[in-house]
Amino acid sequence: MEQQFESFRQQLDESVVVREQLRSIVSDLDSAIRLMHAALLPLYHHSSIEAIHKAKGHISEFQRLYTKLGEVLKSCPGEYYRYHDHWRNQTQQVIFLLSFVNWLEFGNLLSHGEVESLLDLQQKEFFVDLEDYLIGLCNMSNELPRYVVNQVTAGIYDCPKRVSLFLSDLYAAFRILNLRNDFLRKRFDGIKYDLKKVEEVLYDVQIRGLLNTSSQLASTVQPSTDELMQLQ
Amino acid sequence: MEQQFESFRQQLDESVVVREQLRSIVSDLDSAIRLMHAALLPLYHHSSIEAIHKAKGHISEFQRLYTKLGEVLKSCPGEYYRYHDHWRNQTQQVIFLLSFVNWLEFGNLLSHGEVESLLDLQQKEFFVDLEDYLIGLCNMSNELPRYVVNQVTAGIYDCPKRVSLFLSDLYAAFRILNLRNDFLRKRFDGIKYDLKKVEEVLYDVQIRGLLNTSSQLASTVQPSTDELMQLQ
Amino acid sequence: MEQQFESFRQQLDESVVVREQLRSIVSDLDSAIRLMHAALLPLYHHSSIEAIHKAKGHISEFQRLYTKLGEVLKSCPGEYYRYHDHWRNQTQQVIFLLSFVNWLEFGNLLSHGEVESLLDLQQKEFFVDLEDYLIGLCNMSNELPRYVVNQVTAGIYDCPKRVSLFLSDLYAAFRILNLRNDFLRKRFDGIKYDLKKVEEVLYDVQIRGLLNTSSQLASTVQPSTDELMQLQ
Amino acid sequence: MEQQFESFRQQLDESVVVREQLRSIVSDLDSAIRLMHAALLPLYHHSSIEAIHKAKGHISEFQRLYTKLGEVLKSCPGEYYRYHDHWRNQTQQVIFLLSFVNWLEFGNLLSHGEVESLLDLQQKEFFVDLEDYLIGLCNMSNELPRYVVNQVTAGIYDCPKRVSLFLSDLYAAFRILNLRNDFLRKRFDGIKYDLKKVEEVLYDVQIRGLLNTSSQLASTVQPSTDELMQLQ
Amino acid sequence: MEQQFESFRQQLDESVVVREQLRSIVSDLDSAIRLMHAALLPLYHHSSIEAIHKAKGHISEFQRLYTKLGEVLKSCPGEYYRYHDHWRNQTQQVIFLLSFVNWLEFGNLLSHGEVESLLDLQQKEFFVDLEDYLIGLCNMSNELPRYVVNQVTAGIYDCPKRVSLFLSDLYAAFRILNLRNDFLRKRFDGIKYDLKKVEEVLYDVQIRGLLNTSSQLASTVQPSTDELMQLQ
Amino acid sequence: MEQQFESFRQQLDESVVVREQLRSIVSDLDSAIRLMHAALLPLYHHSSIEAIHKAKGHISEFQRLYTKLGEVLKSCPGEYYRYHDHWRNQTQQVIFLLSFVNWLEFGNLLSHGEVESLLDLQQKEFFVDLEDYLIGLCNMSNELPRYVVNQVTAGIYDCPKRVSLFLSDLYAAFRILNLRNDFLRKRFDGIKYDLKKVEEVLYDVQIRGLLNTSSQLASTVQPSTDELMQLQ
Amino acid sequence: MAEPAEKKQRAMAPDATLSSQFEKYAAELDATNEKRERLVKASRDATISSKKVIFLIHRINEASKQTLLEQAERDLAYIRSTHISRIARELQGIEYWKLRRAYSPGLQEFVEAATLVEYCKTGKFLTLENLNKTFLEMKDASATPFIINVEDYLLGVGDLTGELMRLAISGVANGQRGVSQFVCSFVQALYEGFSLLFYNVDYGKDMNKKMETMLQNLVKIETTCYSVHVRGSEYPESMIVDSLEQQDIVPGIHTSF
Amino acid sequence: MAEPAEKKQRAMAPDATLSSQFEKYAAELDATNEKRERLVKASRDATISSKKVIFLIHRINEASKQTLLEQAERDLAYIRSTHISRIARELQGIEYWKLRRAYSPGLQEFVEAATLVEYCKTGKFLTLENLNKTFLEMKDASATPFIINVEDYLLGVGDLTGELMRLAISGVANGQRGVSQFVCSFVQALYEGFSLLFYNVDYGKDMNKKMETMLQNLVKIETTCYSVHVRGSEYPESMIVDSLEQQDIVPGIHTSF
Ligand SMILES: [Mn+2]
Ligand SMILES: [Mn+2]
Repeated sequence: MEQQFESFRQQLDESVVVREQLRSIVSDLDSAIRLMHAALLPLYHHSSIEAIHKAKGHISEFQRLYTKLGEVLKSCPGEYYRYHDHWRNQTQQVIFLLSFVNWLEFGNLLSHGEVESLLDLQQKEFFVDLEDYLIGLCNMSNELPRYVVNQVTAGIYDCPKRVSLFLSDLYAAFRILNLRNDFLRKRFDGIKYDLKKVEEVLYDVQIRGLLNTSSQLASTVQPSTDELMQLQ
Repeated sequence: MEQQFESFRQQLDESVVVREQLRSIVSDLDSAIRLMHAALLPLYHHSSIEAIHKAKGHISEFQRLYTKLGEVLKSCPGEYYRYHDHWRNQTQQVIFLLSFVNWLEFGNLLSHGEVESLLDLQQKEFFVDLEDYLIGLCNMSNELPRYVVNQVTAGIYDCPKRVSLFLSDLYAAFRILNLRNDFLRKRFDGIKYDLKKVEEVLYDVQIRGLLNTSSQLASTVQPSTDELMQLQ
Repeated sequence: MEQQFESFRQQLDESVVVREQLRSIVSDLDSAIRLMHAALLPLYHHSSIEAIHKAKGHISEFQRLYTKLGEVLKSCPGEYYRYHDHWRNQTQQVIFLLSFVNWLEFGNLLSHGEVESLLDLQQKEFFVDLEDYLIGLCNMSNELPRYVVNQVTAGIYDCPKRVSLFLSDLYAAFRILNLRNDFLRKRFDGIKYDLKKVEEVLYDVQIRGLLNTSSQLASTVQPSTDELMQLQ
Repeated sequence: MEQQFESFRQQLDESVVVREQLRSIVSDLDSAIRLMHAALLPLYHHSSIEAIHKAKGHISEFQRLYTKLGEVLKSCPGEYYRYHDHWRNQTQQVIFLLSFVNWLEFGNLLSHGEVESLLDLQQKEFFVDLEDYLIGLCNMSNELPRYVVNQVTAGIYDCPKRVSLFLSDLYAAFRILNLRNDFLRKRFDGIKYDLKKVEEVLYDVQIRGLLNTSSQLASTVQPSTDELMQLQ
Repeated sequence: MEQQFESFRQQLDESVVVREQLRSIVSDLDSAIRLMHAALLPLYHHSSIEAIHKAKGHISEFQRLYTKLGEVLKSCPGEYYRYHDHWRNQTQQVIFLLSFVNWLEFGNLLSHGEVESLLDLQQKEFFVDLEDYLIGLCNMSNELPRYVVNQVTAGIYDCPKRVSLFLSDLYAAFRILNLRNDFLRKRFDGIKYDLKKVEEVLYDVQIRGLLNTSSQLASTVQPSTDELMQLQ
Repeated sequence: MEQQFESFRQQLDESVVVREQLRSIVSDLDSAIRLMHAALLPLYHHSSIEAIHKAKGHISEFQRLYTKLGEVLKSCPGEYYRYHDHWRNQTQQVIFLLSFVNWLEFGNLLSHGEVESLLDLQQKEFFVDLEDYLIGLCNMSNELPRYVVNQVTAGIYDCPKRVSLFLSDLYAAFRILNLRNDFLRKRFDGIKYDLKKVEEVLYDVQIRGLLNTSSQLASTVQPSTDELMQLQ
Repeated sequence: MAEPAEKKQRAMAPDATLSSQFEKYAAELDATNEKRERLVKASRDATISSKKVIFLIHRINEASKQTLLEQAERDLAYIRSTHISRIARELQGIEYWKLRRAYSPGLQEFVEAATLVEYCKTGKFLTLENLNKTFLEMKDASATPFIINVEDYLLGVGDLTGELMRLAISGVANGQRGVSQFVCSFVQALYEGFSLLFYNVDYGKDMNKKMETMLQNLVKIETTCYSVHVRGSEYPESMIVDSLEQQDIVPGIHTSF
Repeated sequence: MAEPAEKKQRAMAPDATLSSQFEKYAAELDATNEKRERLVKASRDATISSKKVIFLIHRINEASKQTLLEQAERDLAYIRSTHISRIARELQGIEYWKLRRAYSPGLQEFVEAATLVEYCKTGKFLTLENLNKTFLEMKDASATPFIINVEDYLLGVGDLTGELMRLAISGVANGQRGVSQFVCSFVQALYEGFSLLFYNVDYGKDMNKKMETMLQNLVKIETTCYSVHVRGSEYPESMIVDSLEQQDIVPGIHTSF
């Protein structure tokens, strides 16, 4: 009996080791997130291209850390959901950052598959849970009203229109999901408020006839394709 | 975007389907557990061999249901721990029943591997989580004091000695595990009380010099190897 | 819209009147229960026949009150379960008292039908809900360990044997029921603990060879048929 | 508005002053309670007479503090119940201590009036609320099982009998009260468990025929009347 | 012991009777409060004078019920605070309603004395506890942001100014009180949020230059003195 | 063992004395804070210079009380953090008041060192904990949206620009800190909401082209250097 | 207790007696439990389908209005004829109240969906009387006509305000600014009705909580109206009406606005 | 506020000033946080190792007693010289109290283990004074001798009663019936000490809860003693002593029993 329990002890201890490793990687992930987030701050006053450029510089760190997560999980195959809580919050923030930056560059939605590519998650040891991806999109939506308000203040008057189109597409897409009354449904309800706020700004801009005054400025913010090429 | 979300909806709906399937199988598992448990009741008054025999008849139902669980999980590889809560309690009770019946027959501990064999879990889609196995053993330990009290009442005086040896081995084995202060540690503390109760019965029997009076009776209860052969 | 709501109000007000009536009857029922319970207290020190006799004197009050409940419900046919919560607890206690007294007299279980006869519930306006009946039996089971302990203390050594047989029959009978994971299930689990406690007392008596010393005393406590005839 | 609130401020400040005074007295009361409680602890291992003697020495401190409480309340007549919460818990513990010590000495129940005399509460500014008195008795009841267990361990075998008689009288007396479904009702239900526990100890002693072995010892613990006279 | 407990029973029963009486009166008070509250609801869409008029019609019912409370308390002098919890919440709501209606009519704060006059509480058996009065004022403050929002929607643009002045006076007045860290303190913190919210509405109105467009409308809502005379 | 515990008690009692002293000083500190806070209230309607002037008059009281705190701590060197909880909240409020007043006067951030100078904390017995300083700054940030809203309502249209620049600098500065998932982190997240609110006000002002209409008014509120000279 | 002798005898073979007794009980309990399970299932199906109708309503825009409303009405009829009639067919006599907890959630959600559809179609409140008229041909197991009781109806209507709140806010989000004001008046009237309804009846925590939620929803709608109003007040009315043209999904807005 | 002019100027480039200021703050916070992390780690190591010592004690039987006690003492010395000295070396001055929360759990567990080992070896209570003597040569970062303060010591001793309870019960379980009575007297004395200690000091929830747990543990030990006593009381004493011979792990039982 002793021998058997000795082996049990080893197994239990191993899962403690896995958790320690995960905790340490996720703590680094936290730092990387903070840094990328900080890199995006200038977006709210001055030039956005530089901010986007700087922010994208942090993606490779994400790749490195998610690769490490994948390696840890390779040692315990099939146990992704056993340890899911360790990286759940951080992954949602990563989705937020990636999809926000992607929207700033290309004006479209970063798909679930593109997220996994960006994070170098082609191996099957690690992937992005679908609910985490969707919650990350809600986080991005919550950021957009503030972005729009600041852009208009800075005289970029075509921004509300673009954001409102994007958000109402996103809102319509979420409605397809038939979400039941849970956490995700509450987060999804928030998109409506974001859309409402953006619509109000759009209304302000429209009714004052400001929309056409800024086409020139706008182009400097939504960076041209050429510029973006260089970023990549 | 719509198309992508249409596929998300399918994925979310699929996990709802998996949960429905699991719930239905686990509900059958509940019934099978209840029946096997009921089959063991006569153990506490009359002949135990018949009870053991009858109880073992239910194991094939367990095999059938765990095979079904395995099949469901085959459709979502790597998600064992995503759905673990669905069968956790039931599995702990199954361990209790199997290890109790095994002890009644052979007087030794059913190992983790033997449990998986008994449940036909050789494939790797499904297995018995180690903590569930250990909690199942605690459940078995909790049942033994009652068993001993009733055996002695029925005049089987060598039973306390056998149980006390088994339980103190089990207790010693659990001490190897270095359990931290969690649920499992509390359950393990319970083994000590079981052992204490059994020791008290043993003491009663010893001090009254009853130990040697029952060797004959005892042999009828701890079934002989021959009888057991027939059971299998 | 006001008119609409006025009609809602009328419908709701009717049920308020019924509830007031029920509350008043059930409050009397509470008193009757308390009195019958108090009448049984001497059971734990001195003569039981007198206590049983006195306790049975309260049954007619139960009949009177249940008849009144039936009359109130006659005014709202089919709505027994709408108001069930009003008398649920009390009925469970009534079952406890009746089945306990019956067991003391006859040593067997008072059936569901017999309870309804005893309470004069032949009409169909009022009846005893089956789950309430079963919970009442659980309450009775919970009382038995204390009763056994006190009887043995008073030197009635055959009591544990009788109670242990009765309780293990009751436990086996409950096992026939397909209890789901609900309140009744939990209460039923309690019977197991009662049985365990009684088995321990039986063990104490058995191991000390006390069982045969008290046959004479016992007969004075389990009242003879003649005595019981006089009670009725 | 300012003027009015200025007067409010004065009123509130006055009640703050009263509360401060009460808090300070009640904090001393707390210390006195803890000391008297600590003085009773040796009861659970060695001689009880000395412990009782030492414990009674703290009663005069209670008198002093309740007199101070009375004086504070004299300054705000009719507001006893406004500030009741300040001393409620403490008074219940005081009742517990006084009635416990009284029972140890004389084996009977300290009446509500006797409590007030012991605390020098003849004036009408301050009194012991009836519910507090009754809850204090429940607290005493809760202590008795532990007392009985330790007395039996110390070889005082007649203790369980005396306590079981006292507790069943107390239980019957509480049954007279028309307790509604409130806090007191719950506490009263606790007496039943205490009684049950003590009856089990009595059972243990009785079934082993220990009761007659200790008449000599017992008399030394339930102090003789002569000794008690000296204590007063 | 029985005799003593019989007398306890009488005392407890008496207080139960008092409580029953209080409960019945307070339940009527609850209905009166709900009716007066409902009468004020039209305030949030159409004409306020009619709503105020209708609401004031319920005050006489309050007087009747507080007189009844006073009579019950006359039978147990000095026990106002023993039963305080029975009417505490309701009285706070009454204060809220009275002070709100008063502010709607006259734009000033209803004093503690005026409340007692309005409720016919000149006798000294019953009074309004000061803390209850203050909490009632907090409740009124909590209602004002909603009122202001609806008034502005209805085109009454001078309302936020008036409310913001009133609330900042009230806030300053509360600051005079020496509130300790208790419930009242928390409620008072709420006034700050109400004020902030009202200031934001005032800001919205001001920044759009709406303040001067509504002087005409406003006069119809803050009813003229003549109209109010007729109401009384 | 008694002797041992007596020595423990002496050690513990010493700290009780220190705590009593601290409690008394901190209670005075509370009053001083309330007074200074009250002095700032007029800021939200009328002239700010006078309010600032009056508020600054309370700083000397802070100095006096912090000196007393320092003296108490001189008696237990190295134990600043043992008693930290006593003054923590109050110090955070003091920081809030000082840094708010400083920002009103000079438009910049009061540094940690400057706070300590202002409170006369050059000795090393007492200092301002860095986290308390930072939380105090968060408190100041939380106050700014309300201030901005009221300033704009009063026609000071350049205020939002100044505050938004200040807050986004503060926000960026806080981002430099490596905040873990603790209380300070949550408070810091609050700054983001404050900034967002201020940005919305700035947006309102900007889109209406109000910014240039108020330069004249603004100068009267942000007091000129000359005026400030006189204040000191 | 009339025949103690017979009982005494029975006590000799208690096992058999007890077993046959409890087998009867087991049969009764099983029958009820199975019925309860079927009701829970039907109720859950009704809930899911009703929720889908509600989602459908939230997906309505000017172009799709006619089609989607017709679709919603067809869906409601389908829920009635399948899930709810399954519920009705299980019940008879006392079971209507005994098993209410099993099927009530589905009915409440159906009430929520049906009143929402009626409101979007006509701008009116679907009364309980009219709702129950749609069940006229539905019979329970004892051929008694099936009805929805007032409690379930009111609980469903309580939830309706949540959906109306979503409608009001997304109306603004989609530029249909009149919707919110129209919905606001309706919800204010509903709230007033509920307030007076329960003035002397304490329906316990459930209803109190629902009233609180209703008030929260109402305040959200009022705040939305406020922000629409304040924002619109800066500009000449003509300009606003312009920007609102033909964007409403709720009929009768222009008249009420 | 003496130099407003200078400040006014600084306000022109607030970014730079703020950044440099906050970089200083960040450095200070980071230093503290890193130190705190290291302390938490050292404390956790001390906890785990101390728990292992406690497990070791519970594994003692007659045969292994001498060896395992020696092993336990070596382990304690090792914990002192590695984990606890790591804690000591991090601290100086006010940090002892500032960072107490980070390292206190480890010290408490160490106190628990050390007092348990002493009790098993000598049957005596390891006093704080004697415990701190073992730290005489350990210095903190400012070369002041390191000590365990009375609060941490008492909290550790509070937990000791839990281990003693386990010892008493498993003593009975293993047939060493005298252990429980001996332990019982000791825990009764401990509880009395704690009672008097806190009679006029309110140490808040923590201590109150610990006192409650202590009482629960004590009652469990008393109940164990009771059942041993009652069970033993039926037989002649000689018979019992016989069955108990040489089974004790705690010294001095025979004299006290
Ligand atoms: Mn809904
Ligand atoms: Mn421990």
